[in-house]
Formats: sequence, C-alpha cells, structure tokens
Amino acid sequence: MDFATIVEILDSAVRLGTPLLLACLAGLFSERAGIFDIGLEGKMLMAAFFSGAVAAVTGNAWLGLLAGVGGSMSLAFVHGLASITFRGNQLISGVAVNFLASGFTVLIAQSWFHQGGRTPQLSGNGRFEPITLPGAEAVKDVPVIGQIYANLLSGHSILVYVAFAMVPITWWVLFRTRFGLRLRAVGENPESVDTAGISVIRLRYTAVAITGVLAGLGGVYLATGLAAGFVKEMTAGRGYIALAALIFAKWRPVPALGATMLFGLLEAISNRYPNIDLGVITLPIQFMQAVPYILTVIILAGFIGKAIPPRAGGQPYVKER
Amino acid sequence: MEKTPKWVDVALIPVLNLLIAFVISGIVVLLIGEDPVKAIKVMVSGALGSPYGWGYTLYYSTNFIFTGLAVAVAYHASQFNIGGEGQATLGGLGVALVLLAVPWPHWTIALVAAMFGGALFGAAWAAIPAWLQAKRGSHIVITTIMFNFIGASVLNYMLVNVLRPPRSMDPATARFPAATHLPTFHDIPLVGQFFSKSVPANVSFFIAILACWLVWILIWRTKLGFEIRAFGRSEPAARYAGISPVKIVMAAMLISGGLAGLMAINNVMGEAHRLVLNSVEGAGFIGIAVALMGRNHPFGVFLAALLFGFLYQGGGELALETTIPRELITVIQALVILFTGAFDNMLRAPIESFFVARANARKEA
Amino acid sequence: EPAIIYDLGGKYDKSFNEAAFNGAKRWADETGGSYKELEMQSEAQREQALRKLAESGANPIVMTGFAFGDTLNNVAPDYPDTKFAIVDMVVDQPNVESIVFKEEQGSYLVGLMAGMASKTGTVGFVGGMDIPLIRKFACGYVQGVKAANPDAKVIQNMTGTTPAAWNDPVKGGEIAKAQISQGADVIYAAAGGTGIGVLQAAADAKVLSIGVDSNQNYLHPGQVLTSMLKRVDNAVYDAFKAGPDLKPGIKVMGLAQDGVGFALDDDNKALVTPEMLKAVDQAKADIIDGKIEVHDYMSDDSCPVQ
Amino acid sequence: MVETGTTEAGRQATAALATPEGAPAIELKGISKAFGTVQANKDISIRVMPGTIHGIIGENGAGKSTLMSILYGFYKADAGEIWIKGRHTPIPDSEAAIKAGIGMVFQHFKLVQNFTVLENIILGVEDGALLRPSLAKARKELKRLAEEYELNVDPDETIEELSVGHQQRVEILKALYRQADILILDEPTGVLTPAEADHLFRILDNLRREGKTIILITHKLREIMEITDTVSVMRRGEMTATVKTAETSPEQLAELMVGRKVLLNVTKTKAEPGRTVLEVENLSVKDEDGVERLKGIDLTIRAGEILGIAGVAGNGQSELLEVLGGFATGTGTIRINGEEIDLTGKHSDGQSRRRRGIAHVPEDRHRLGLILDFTAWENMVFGYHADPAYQKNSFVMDNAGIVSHTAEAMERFDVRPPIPTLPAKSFSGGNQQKIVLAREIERNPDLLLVGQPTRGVDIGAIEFIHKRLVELRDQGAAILLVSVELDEIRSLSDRVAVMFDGRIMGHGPVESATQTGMGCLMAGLGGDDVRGMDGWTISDEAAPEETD
Ligand SMILES: Nc1ncnc2c1ncn2[C@@H]1O[C@H](COP(=O)(O)OP(=O)(O)OP(=O)(O)O)[C@@H](O)[C@H]1O
Ligand SMILES: Nc1ncnc2c1ncn2[C@@H]1O[C@H](COP(=O)(O)OP(=O)(O)OP(=O)(O)O)[C@@H](O)[C@H]1O
Ligand SMILES: [Mg+2]
Ligand SMILES: [Mg+2]
Repeated sequence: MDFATIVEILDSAVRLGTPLLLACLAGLFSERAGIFDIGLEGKMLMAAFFSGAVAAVTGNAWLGLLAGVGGSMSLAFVHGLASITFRGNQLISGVAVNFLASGFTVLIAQSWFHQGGRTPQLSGNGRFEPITLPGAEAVKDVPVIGQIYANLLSGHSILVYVAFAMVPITWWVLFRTRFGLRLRAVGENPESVDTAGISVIRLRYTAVAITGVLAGLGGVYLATGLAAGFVKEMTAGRGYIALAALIFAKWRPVPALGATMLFGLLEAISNRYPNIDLGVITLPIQFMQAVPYILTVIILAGFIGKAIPPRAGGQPYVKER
Repeated sequence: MEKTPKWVDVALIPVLNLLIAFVISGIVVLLIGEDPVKAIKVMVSGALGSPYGWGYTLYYSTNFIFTGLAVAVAYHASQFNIGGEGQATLGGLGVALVLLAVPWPHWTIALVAAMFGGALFGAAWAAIPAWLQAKRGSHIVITTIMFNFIGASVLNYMLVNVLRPPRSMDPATARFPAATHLPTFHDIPLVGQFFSKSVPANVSFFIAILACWLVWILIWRTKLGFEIRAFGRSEPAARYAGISPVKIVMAAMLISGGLAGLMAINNVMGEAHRLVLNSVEGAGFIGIAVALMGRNHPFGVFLAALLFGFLYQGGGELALETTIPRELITVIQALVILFTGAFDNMLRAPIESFFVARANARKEA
Repeated sequence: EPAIIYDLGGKYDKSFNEAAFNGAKRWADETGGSYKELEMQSEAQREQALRKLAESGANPIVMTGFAFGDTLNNVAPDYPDTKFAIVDMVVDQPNVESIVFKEEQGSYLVGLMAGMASKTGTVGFVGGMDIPLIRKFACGYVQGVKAANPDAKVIQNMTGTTPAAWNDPVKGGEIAKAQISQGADVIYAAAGGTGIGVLQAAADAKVLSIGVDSNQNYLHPGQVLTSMLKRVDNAVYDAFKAGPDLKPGIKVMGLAQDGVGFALDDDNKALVTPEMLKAVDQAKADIIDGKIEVHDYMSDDSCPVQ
Repeated sequence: MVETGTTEAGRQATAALATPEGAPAIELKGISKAFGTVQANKDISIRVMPGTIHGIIGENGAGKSTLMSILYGFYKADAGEIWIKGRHTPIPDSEAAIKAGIGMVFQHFKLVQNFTVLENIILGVEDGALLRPSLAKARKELKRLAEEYELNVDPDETIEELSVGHQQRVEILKALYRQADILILDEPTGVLTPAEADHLFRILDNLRREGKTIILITHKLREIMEITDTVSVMRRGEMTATVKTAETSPEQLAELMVGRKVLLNVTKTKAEPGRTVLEVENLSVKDEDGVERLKGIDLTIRAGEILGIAGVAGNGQSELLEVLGGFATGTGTIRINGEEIDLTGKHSDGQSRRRRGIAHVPEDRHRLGLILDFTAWENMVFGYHADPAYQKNSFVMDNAGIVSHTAEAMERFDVRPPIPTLPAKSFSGGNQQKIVLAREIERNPDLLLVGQPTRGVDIGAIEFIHKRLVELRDQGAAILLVSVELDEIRSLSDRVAVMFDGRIMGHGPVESATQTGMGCLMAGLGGDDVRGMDGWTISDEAAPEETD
C-alpha cells in the first residue's frame, strides 16, 4: 500500500466521518445536558430531505441548508417537548422521531416531486462544492506534506471544515464558557442548576436546539455535499453509529473526533477492500460490512475502557412526584 | 396519591392519545392533498370489511403480538429491547434451518420443532447484548440496534451463499416441504368457510394468543416473573432480596428474544413457506409501539397488535387503492408512539390533577 | 384491461420498476387504453395484490421482480382464464409468461465499451447487494471488459446487506471515489438509488460511468458513457399489447430480441467513438449469432472471470 | 460542648425578639403546599428576626424541608406570601431567593459531583460568559471566606473526592459567596461527627454575630437547646408552636412534636444471652471504587441479645448490614450458628442468607426494603418469594394464599389500612416500616439485622416497633441493631459497639456507656471520657488524645 493510497483512504474516511462527527457532536450537546437522543438518525434524515428539496427548488445550497437545519430543529423541538416539558421517556421519544422522519420525508417528497420519495438531482449551486485550499494545486506533487495538504486537507466541502472547526469550538464552549459549565451541570445534577437560580428547562431546550442544528448540518452534508439530492432512508443508520461513537468518546469532543473518524475509516477500508483475503479464509463482504457494528459492540463491551454517561442522563427532571 | 381510577389509566388516556395521533395523521393526509375521510373508509373496509381483510389483519397482528410481547417482557425487567427486528430475523433463520433439515412427517411436529428453532435463534441473538448489559453495563439499546445490523449481514450471507438453492435467482431458501405448511384460517373447520384460501392468517395466531396467556402467567404468577418485575421496578431492592441482576437480565432478554424469534412461525413458516431477505419488514420495531400502547400487559399487547394489524392491512389497502404512499403508515405509527409513549404526560398530568382535586374536594366535604 | 404490479422498490425507482411503468404508459398513450397498477407494500401482500387484480378481471397481469415467482406459482392455477407475465423469473404454469432478460449480454456490451473507453485499464462495478441477480450483471460486464482488454482490471463492490443498500447514494459515491482512486475511469452501477451517487461521484471526478436498466445518460450529459438497457418497458408493452392472447411460456429477452442493449443518444454521442461503436455492433452480432457465448452466472452459480 | 458565650449572644437576640424594633428578616404568611393528595404544609406562618438563629423541629415528613424549599423558591407554594426584611417578596424560583439574599444548604446537597469546588461555587453567579475571570475571582474570594469563617476546602478538588463534612462546607461557602444574609440549613448535623458539628455551630454563631439570620432544621433537641434563639415545632404539615428557646425544655418540645408525652425508654428485662449465633472475624468490604469501607471488623452476637451499633452515618454501618445481608461482597469470616458462610457473592445471596435464618430490615426501606409499586402482599413475601410455602405447584406461586397470609400479618402488626392489595406507596412511612418488619420478624429468624428501624416513623409506631424487637429478643433471636439515634441504641441494646471509619472503636455493656464517651468514640477519639466506661473494650485505633 503506497502513501497515495493511504491518503486516499483517509480522504474518504474524512468524508464518511464528517456526517458522523456532526451528529456525534449534536448528540454530545444533548446528552451532556442530560437528554438522551437516539433520534439523531431521524433528525439527519429530515435535514437531508429539506435541504435536498429546497436546494432543488431554489437552486441554492445555502437556502437548502437553512431549510434542512429547520427540519432537523423541528424534530429536536418535538424531542424537547417530550423529554423536557412532558417528562416522557427519552428513548421512546427518540424512536418516534426516527419513525416520524422516515415516514414524513417520503410522504412529502412524493406529494411534492412525484419521484418516488426522492428529490430532483442537484447540480451547480444547489450543492456544496469542494473547496480547494490556497496553494493546493501548487504543492500537490511535494511528497508527503504536499500530498496530505492537497489531497487530504484540501478539496472538501465547506461543511467538512465547519464540522472540524466544531470540535475545538465545542470543547471551548463546554469547558471554557459559562454556558458550558451550566450545560454540563444540568446533565450531571439538574437540582444543582435549579437551586443556583438557573432555569433547567431553558438550558435543556437550548442544548436540544443546538443538537438540532448540528444534526441538521450532518443531514445537509449528506444530501447536498456528498450526494446530490435526497433519497429515502439515505442516512442508512449513520445516526446510530454516531451515537455509538459518542459513547466510545465518553461524551467528550476531541475523542468524538477520533471515534467518528475511526468509523469513517472502517467504512472507507471496507469500501476499498470488500473482501479481505487472510490466506486461510476470505472474509466475505457481508462480514466486512458488519465490521463497524461489531466493533461498536466490542467497544461498548468496555474492553477499551468504561464509559460513564452524564449522571442525570435519560431521566426527566421531576421535582414533585 | 393513587386517586385516579384505574379505567382512566388503562383506557381513557390511551384512547385519547390515540385519537390525537389519528387526528394529526388526518391533517397530514389533508396536507398532501388527499381526503382523510375517504382514507379512513378505505382503511376500515380494507382491513375489517371482509373475512378476507380480517385474514390479513390477523396475520399482521400475529407478528405484532410476538414482537410486542418480546418488548413487554424485557420492559418488565426495565430493559429496552430495540433488537426485536434482528431477533426475529434470526428466528426466521432458525425456523428455516429446522424445516429444511428434516423431512417432517406432519405440520404439528414440524411446528413444535420450528418453534424451538425460532425461539432458540431469537434468544441467542438477544443473549450477547443481554450478557454485555448484565456483566459489563453496555447500553442495551445501542447493542441491540447494532445486532439488528449484524443480523441483516448474517442473513444476507446465509441466504446468498449457503441456503439459496443452486441457480436460483432469489436470495431465499428453498420452499419448505408441503407437509410443513401450517393450516390457514381457511383450513380450520367451522370458520374456514368464511375465509378464502389465500388469507395468510394461520394457526400461529392461536399460538400467539397462547403466548399472551403464558407471558401473563410468567409475569404475574411465577417466581421468575415476580423477580423480573421486582428487578424492573427497583434494582437495589432486588439485590437486597437476593435477586441476581445478571440472572434476571439474561432471563428476561432470552425470553424476549425467544418471543421475537417465534414470530417466524407466522411469517416464514405460515405465510412465505421459505425464508427471504427482510422477511421481518419492521415488525420488530412495531413491537415497541405495540408494547407501549398495550402498557406492557399481554392483553393490552393483544389489543394493540390488533390495532396495528388493522393499520397495516388498512394502510396497505390505502396504498393499493389510492395514491397515498405507504409511508403514511410509518407516520401514523410514529405519531402513535409519540403520543401514547413520549407525550403521555401531556394528557395524564392534567387528567390526574383533575382527579386529585376531586379526591381532595371529597375529603374536605 | 391489463394490469401491472411493481415490486417493493416502487414505480419511480429510476431503474427497473420505472422502466416497467414507462412501458405501460407507452401502451396507454399509443392505444388510448387504460390499465390498473399496484405498488407492493409488504411481502405478505404479494399474493393479496395478485388475487385482487385477478379477481377484478384484469388480464393480463404483469409483475416485475423475481420475488413474485414463488407466489405466482401458487396463485396462477387458481385463475386459469387469466394470463400472467412475470419479469426476471421462470414460473412453470400453463397461463404464465416468464420473461427473462439476458442481462449478461447487455452487460457484456457495456463492459466492452468500458474496456475500450478506459485509459487506465481499470474499470469499476458497483452492485447494490450481494445477490445472484447482481452477480449476473457483474459477470457479463467483466467478460465484456476482458474481451476489450484482457489485461484490464475490474474492481467490484457491493453496497450493503440491508434494504438501505439500494438507497445509499452517499456510500455509492464513496465507493465510486475509492474505485476512481484505484485507477478506475469507467464505473458501472447496478445498485438502484445507490447508483445515482455512483454516477454523481464519477461525474464530479470527471470519469465515465455507466447507468443501468433505464437510459440514465441524461443524468450527467457527456459523462455517462452509456446505459445498459434492460427493456422491461418493451416487455410490459408487448404483454399489454398481446392482451388476453399473451403466449405462455418462457420469453427470453436477449440482444436478439432487443430485450437488452445499450443506450446511444445525444447525451453520450460524443463519448462513443466510431471504433467503439463498431466493436459493440460486431459483438452484438456475434452474440446473436452465437459466435460469442456470454457466460450466464445463473447457469452454474459461478463466473469464469473476475 | 458549646461555650457559654454562644448562649450569651443568644440571650441578647432573644431580648431583641421580645421588643421588635424593625421588621423581621423573614416572614411567611399562610403558606400551604400539597403534593398530590399529601398536604405537606398547611397554612403556615412564621417570623424570624434578623441576627437570630431559628430552629425548626418536627418528625420526619412533618413538612420542614418543604417549607424551607418554598422559601428558597425550589417549590412553589399553593398559597401564602413571603416577606423578606419587611417587604413582600414573591419567590417564584431560586434565582429570586438568591437575589433576596437567601442561601440554603439542603438535606441532600445540590452539588455537581464531578465539578471542582470552585466550579460549584460559581455555578449560576458567573461574572461573564467566560469562565476564566470568574474562576480567578472566586478563588480569591474563597480564600478570604475560608480564613474568615474557618471553612477550609481545596478549591480544585472535585466534590466526589470530598468527605460529606467538606461537601457541606462547600454548600455553606456557596451561600456566603452569593452574599446571603439569610442562611437555611436543613439537618446539617445528621452527617457530621460531633466534633464537626461543634465546628459548624461555632461558624453559625459567628454568622449570627455578624447579623445574619439563620434557620436551622434538626431532629436533635440538644442542638436546638444549645444554639437557637427561637424554635418552631411542626407536626403533620402544621406549625404547632413557636417559642423562645430560653423558655422551653426538651420535654416540652418533644411533646409539641408528637402531640403527647413521650416515653423514650423501653421497658425490658435483662438479657439472658444463649449460644453464639453470629461470629464475625476480620471482615472487610471494599466499595465499587475500591475504597475500603469496612476495615477488619470482629464481633459476636448471642441468642437473646441485642447488639447496638452506634456511629455517625457513613462510617461503615451500611456496609456491615449489606455484607451480612448477602448483597455486598467482602473478605474475612462470618459464621452463623457455627457454620461459615460465603462472602464472595458466588455461592450465596440474599435468599440463601434468608434460608439460613438471617432476616434483614434494611436502613433505607424505600430504596431497598420495599418495591413501592408492588402491592402489600407482594411486598410481604419479597425476598422470601421462593419459599416453598408460597408456591401452589412447581410452576406458579400461590397468590391467593399469600394474600390471606398477608391480611393476617397486617392485622397482627396493626398495619393501617389492612388491605393486602394496596400498593406499598399508598401506605404511610410508619406503616410501610411495619410491613417490612412483619415480613422479617414473622419468620422467627435466628439473626435479625435491623437498620434505622424507626427512621421516619411516628412515635406510636416507634413504641410498637421497639416492643416487637424486644419480644423477638426474648424469644431467643440475636439482633444486630444499627441506628444513628443514640437514644434508640441506648434504650434497646444490651451491648453497644461504636463504629468509626469502618472500624469498631469500642464495645461494651450499655449500662456503663456514657453519652460523652460514646460521642468521643464516634469521632474516633479515645481519652478519659472513654476510658471511664466500665467493661468496655477500646480499640487501639481510637486516638488517645482528644484533638480537633
Ligand atoms: N471537566 C473539564 N473541565 C475543564 N477542562 C477539561 C475538562 N475535561 C477535559 N478538559 C480539558 O479539555 C481538553 C480536551 O478534553 P476532552 O474531554 O476532549 O479530552 P481529554 O483531555 O482526553 O479528557 P480527560 O483528560 O479529561 O480524560 C483537555 O485539555 C482537558 O484538560
Ligand atoms: N417532591 C415531593 N413530591 C411529593 N411529595 C413530597 C415531595 N417532597 C416531600 N413530599 C412529601 O411531603 C411531606 C413532607 O415532606 P418533607 O420533606 O417536607 O418532610 P421533612 O419534615 O423535611 O421530613 P424529614 O425529617 O424526613 O426531612 C412528606 O409526606 C413527603 O412524603
Ligand atoms: Mg476530559
Ligand atoms: Mg427534610
């Protein structure tokens, strides 16, 4: 395997890992605030649809982005309503959100575009095109450094850079700002926040809204960055993988980057090497395709360190029984 | 505290929630430019208007009873089993292997063996997530989701590379021998005359009812059920009482997986007579909604499964007869889960405080 | 009144079912007649849909997809006066016409073109799921490529194992990129909705792609080398036209019957060189004559070339 | 233990109360609050003058915490008004309370476990959107407060690494940092050693001198008498009286609390201990984090005697009960009736312990002893559900039989209402405790483990429970009694052992145990008071000198 191949695989890992990263950071905000969210998948799907649809109609990817994020946030609001206001079961709400997105997108797509639950193909300004970083062309033949710069770092859509920038920003917000302090506190012990004179409800809704935005960006990237339009169920389980990555990362932003990129890398590798011949036995394609899921289970089994979720996670804040 | 009458809890609130879900679904139908009244008519007549409709409705209900019971049993041990889909998939594999391996002389014997195979494979697929939860605290929600994906890969491999008859186009097993075909409603004496030959509802329906009864016995009459419920309500108390968390999580999840796996006697053995890819078609997930609606009680699960059977058959007819896409059913299903599950307190809180206020007023008087 | 049942992919799947729909529409437009259509909702409904149409008096009833085979085998004897046609599967009943396509032949032709168009000597194949039908496509394609260039390398990928495999353009695009980075400069996609992502990624990377089932050249004019046509539309049109007189038995739709082929239109005219055209026309003639025998994966569940 | 100076200041403040000049610091008018059908506060009015310490006493569940939580804006009152410093001040949330200068140390601390002290202090009163300046400022301020009030804590330590006493300091610092001049403390001494409690009272006294107003909730009449200026008594959600501390007596307060004269002494004959039932040697227990909670305990209990374990909560008593009851693992040896039992958890659990005749009334009946959603009859067999007597056949349990058995047991233990099908959560605390006791006692165990048998139980039930325990002893059972109430230990036990920091500091006959001696042992101290107790064996671990 030469260096160029490694760079190509890593490049693919970055693209495949980016939606996972956005969704994972989305989940991080929510779960750090004590709201479990298995509805990331649905939020991404909703965003993918609305961004694809609006970008197709207007021909403008940015309008698509707004619409996509709006779609995702509306589901985030539903989840917030269920888990914050009505103190319902957060897992159940997440399941409902996923179903809602999977039915709703196709239903609307069909009655809007009559293309079998698909949006029209995007082109031109309807998509987020790759950005070539300055000087990338010039250095692309410089061994190693130039190759990395031109082929790995350069040439992604704006949303990839946004996603990567979100990692330090998330870290900074979480650990260096007042909002972050309160957010982490409300996920650990909402009573401490309440008795400190801060509204638990407002804080948690804010967190859920941020989740909506980030998950939305993930979906937008799928439909308008990676693909060129919406296809039903196009998230294909990525929301669940992001969730697994979040646990793997122990709810921390920098490890979240590592975890999502690892999953991206695994998928990139299985795309590149559909069958792995081990000499004695050839691993079938079905095995390679299951590897990310198997790995997730192994990670969750705690052989790579035990993850302690935010203490108040998953429980509605109930003062009076 | 317990001042709300029981009927409010088990009947009024669920029915109201259901109503809201349906009203919103109606609005969605309006939004996509269709006629909700006509939609309801098509659904009702398609699902309940004829023995033929009933034959399908009860077939789907049978699937949902099994998966609903699966979710309910795990839920009593406070385990949220989202893996019904994968467990039912593997159950199908178990049933197929059993039926293809031996030339069964009669369907009754085949059925017993197939039930064993389906339950065993379903339980096995639940065992690893259960063990990881019990021993290592791995979140069972995530692990069971992962096992759904892994299950799909296993089935794909088995069907394409192992079980597919040579030169068959279909990634499916061979047809099971005729001797193993279960009697459908048409073949049952007395009622058979009402049902046409083609209805898929079969004797599995009665097995499902039997399963409801057995689950009821298990949960409310046996030591194990007692322990499962105790553990589900309070893990520390269960430990105090000498109830082993590992044992209970394993037992509840194995039973849960087994029930999900049993579903295969209906769809694989009873209907398709062979195992195809994606034979479960989401029934595992619907089980969640069914258990929620049925308040995790076998009788409630039975009623809710009938409701979802109706939704499925009615919704299918709807898509066959109108231009409303089948995804409408998914939306209705989502709304039902949302309102009867996650938004439950929306109505419950005001209704309960109404009854509390009434109780307090009576006390004053 | 004839009727058609689409398989679970739905009638707007941009490939197989949509082709069937186009055939039905063409018949309706030309004759002014009307027809019934149903979209499958679930596995258990197959029988339901069939019987429903049969009982409504529809004749003939056409269905798309091998998955109907088993059901039709059961249902057909109950309606001896109704004619059925099934695409992609052989059902041995006196009132059933089984329409099977020689996809390997069409794939051979596009493979030949791919082999000739490729400058790198490496081409790609993206299939939706690892199932026999897709292996059949792949095998014909590889044979064609090797015929053009015996040293050519064919990179093959399948998308997944769940139904999502047919609807994951993101993964399709990524697989295409991986193949491109390994040198593939022509990629053939036989993966439903996933293929859209493959064609897109190829167009983005300025390499050629090959569409499937319907003519997909228009998706990226000047970038799609050709499309392997599977004339399900013709099959449906013919069946509708024959009406109740539909002839039972096996109807093979190969190159000879114009059942498969490749698309040539304004969108890809510039890409297809005269030599290429000559070569495929020659190959087509040879296949029809039997001078070239394209191996069918289904005949022995294996493919002689990789 | 409190110097006379304190009471001196108290007298002055009381004098101020007699001739009120200026408005009260706090005035509550007609506060009512219901949780569902439970009326936690009924039309409560109270005035507290500035610069005084006001005590509130009352039985468990009387509504003390609820009232204070309303004052702090944690709960919203159904009716009533709050006046602060003479002004009507609605307090809809804690933010308003903090603004009004109120700080509260809750019974259950409201700290974020994995945050540092500093982070907990600034939570909610950060100076700006960025943390760094806030943290720096808080660090300086904290140093000042620490010096001024002798409230030393490491600002960079995380809460989970602090002892409860230090956690409480953080809570007090939180209030002071917010410049509270009204401080509410809800049962602050329940978790403290006597020395720590003394320290706390010195701080409170300082605060009073500065003119701050303090409300102190406690169950301990001694503390009320020592430090407060005025005291209010609550019973069943109502305020039954407010009196000046100087003008009342513990006896009077006790009577006000329960509504009749209280006899805290149990009449019992001298124990006639028989054979040895329980022998414990070198028993150690580690918690999940690997911290040693029990550090080599030795003890024996004989048939027909009650061994009382005294100690401040959290010194290993819970772990002792848990490991004996079979749901914690440990090392060492335990013999019951001469037979050794497994401590690894591999070959035994709560059920096998029960089969060996060990019954267990857990400390925390809500969390452990009962399943609140289960019915009374289900709870009546909880833990014994596998007993063959409760099975109808090899498949199903004999539910009908259990119901009728429960009805009888409820009758015998005077559980009200005696309806077996009612869920446990519908019973009052005392009746819940009786259900647990009935379940454990009715089987005539060889060894009964009891933790805090009368916690949260009304005085009538206390007498009943005490009588039952003595009866069981007289029938020849060995009883291990753990209680944080020294009075309960003294009146029930035949022998007493005092635990501190996972060890037994000393044990001996109850007759010669003195209040001060036991207090010293509870703080891990030896000294003259301890050595003066006849017949007591004192551990080498007990520090010989009384130090602070
Ligand atoms: N609770 C916290 N408060 C303040 N800073 C923190 C906190 N947790 C982590 N950090 C800082 O954040 C940075 C990265 O944090 P992150 O949690 O992503 O990974 P980490 O450093 O590996 O975590 P850790 O060191 O806590 O295991 C590190 O510099 C770390 O010191
Ligand atoms: N959040 C709540 N929801 C419902 N009921 C409550 C709640 N908090 C307290 N109660 C009930 O209100 C009553 C008064 O409780 P409160 O905590 O005020 O008592 P307390 O006097 O502080 O008792 P303790 O001495 O045990 O602390 C009790 O019956 C209790 O069960
Ligand atoms: Mg960290
Ligand atoms: Mg209290």
